[in-house]
Amino acid sequence: MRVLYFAWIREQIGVGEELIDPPAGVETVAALVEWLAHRSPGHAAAFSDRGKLRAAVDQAFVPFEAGIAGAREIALFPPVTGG
Amino acid sequence: MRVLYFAWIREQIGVGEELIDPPAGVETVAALVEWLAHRSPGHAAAFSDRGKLRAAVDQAFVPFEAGIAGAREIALFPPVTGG
Amino acid sequence: MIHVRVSPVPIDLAAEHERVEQGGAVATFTGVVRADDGVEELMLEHYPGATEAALTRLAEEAVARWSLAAASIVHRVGPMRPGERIVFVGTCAPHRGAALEACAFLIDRLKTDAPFWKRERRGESARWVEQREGDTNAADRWRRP
Amino acid sequence: MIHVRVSPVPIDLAAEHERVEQGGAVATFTGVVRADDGVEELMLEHYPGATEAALTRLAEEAVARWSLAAASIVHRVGPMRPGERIVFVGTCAPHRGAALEACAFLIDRLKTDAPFWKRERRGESARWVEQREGDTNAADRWRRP
Repeated sequence: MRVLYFAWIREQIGVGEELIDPPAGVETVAALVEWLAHRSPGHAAAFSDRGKLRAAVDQAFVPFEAGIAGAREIALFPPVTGG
Repeated sequence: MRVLYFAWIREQIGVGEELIDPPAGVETVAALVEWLAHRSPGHAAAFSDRGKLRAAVDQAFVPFEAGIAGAREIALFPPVTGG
Repeated sequence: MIHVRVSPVPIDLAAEHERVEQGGAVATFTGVVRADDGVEELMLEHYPGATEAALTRLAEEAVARWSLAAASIVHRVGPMRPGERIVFVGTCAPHRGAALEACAFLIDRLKTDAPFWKRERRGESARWVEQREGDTNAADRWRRP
Repeated sequence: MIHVRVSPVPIDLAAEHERVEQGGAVATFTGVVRADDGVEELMLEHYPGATEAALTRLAEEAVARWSLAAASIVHRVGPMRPGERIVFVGTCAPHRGAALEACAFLIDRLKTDAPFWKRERRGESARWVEQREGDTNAADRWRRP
């Protein structure tokens, strides 16, 4: 599955996109973030404050308890600031 | 004093402006309208429904009980429909 | 910045927008002669002098109430055709809430506080437009404390 | 008529206004980069695909809720300077209440529902703009029954 990062989440991780293959136990956005946080110090720093993290599954905003089974694209980003 | 008419009030009276010299007893807009209504059948028709008549004294909208002492310009017109 | 104009000249939207555009939030309202009800010509009559004074008072009230950077009201008078612009209201403020509210205030109050009258012509018949009750209600909501 | 565009090209106000101007009432909101707080450059990042989908959903919701004749959202992305337009929202309806409310709805909800992120640069220092609590409150008022 593809995971996308935006804004300062992207900057702290150092890449905008990764192809990942999370293990079977990782079934929600929350669990995925937990798992991704161990990939590098940059990931850990980016995800250190979950209150400043938002998620989309297949381009739709979702809460952290949302499932990720069958998802093709997951995005992680800070609260949006457009307009 | 100058009296101005607008929209269908002007059309029914046939002129947009008159110079008038109301007698001493005519002290309010209401009394002025009453007095003007006797000037011609056009005036009477224009003022037949006071509910559809509005007034301004020296360019400021006023209620019918407003005084006209010292006024230079009185306007009579239907409810406004701009915008 | 306050700008008020009553004129028979067609309204240049881009020029009017730029006049109020001072950074932050810009809200506008534009009234356009409708073509869907058979009206062939709309005639706007006004009370010269009193109209400009009323519009200026409204713009001043909006600038004070919402701390606007700019407020502009442009109203066309004379004959116009379907598709032509009758009125433009533009407001500018640092944040959007103020600009949007002040814009609604100006067009709502203009409808009841400024001496304009509309006459519609369809073929050979002309009629003066009557004030809508909804207009006085919309204007009144800005008078509540 | 629904129109949505996300683009690095400067926003042509007159062209965007004409696109929504279908008679009756037109309301617009334009966000402009402010020059009063020392920002020299604003960079807008977005989530391609998801952004357009979110804006289209918002426009569709507005058209259905207020029976609009037209709704348009144009959002700029990439770097821009003070005085440049970031976003344009335009609505058109037979009567002004619908156009004004739908315009406020679209800009309020865009602020919380569309994946854009702003980074400000002042001299050598850049910082990501944080979401304002007022923005989530403004968006929430449209969710009340």
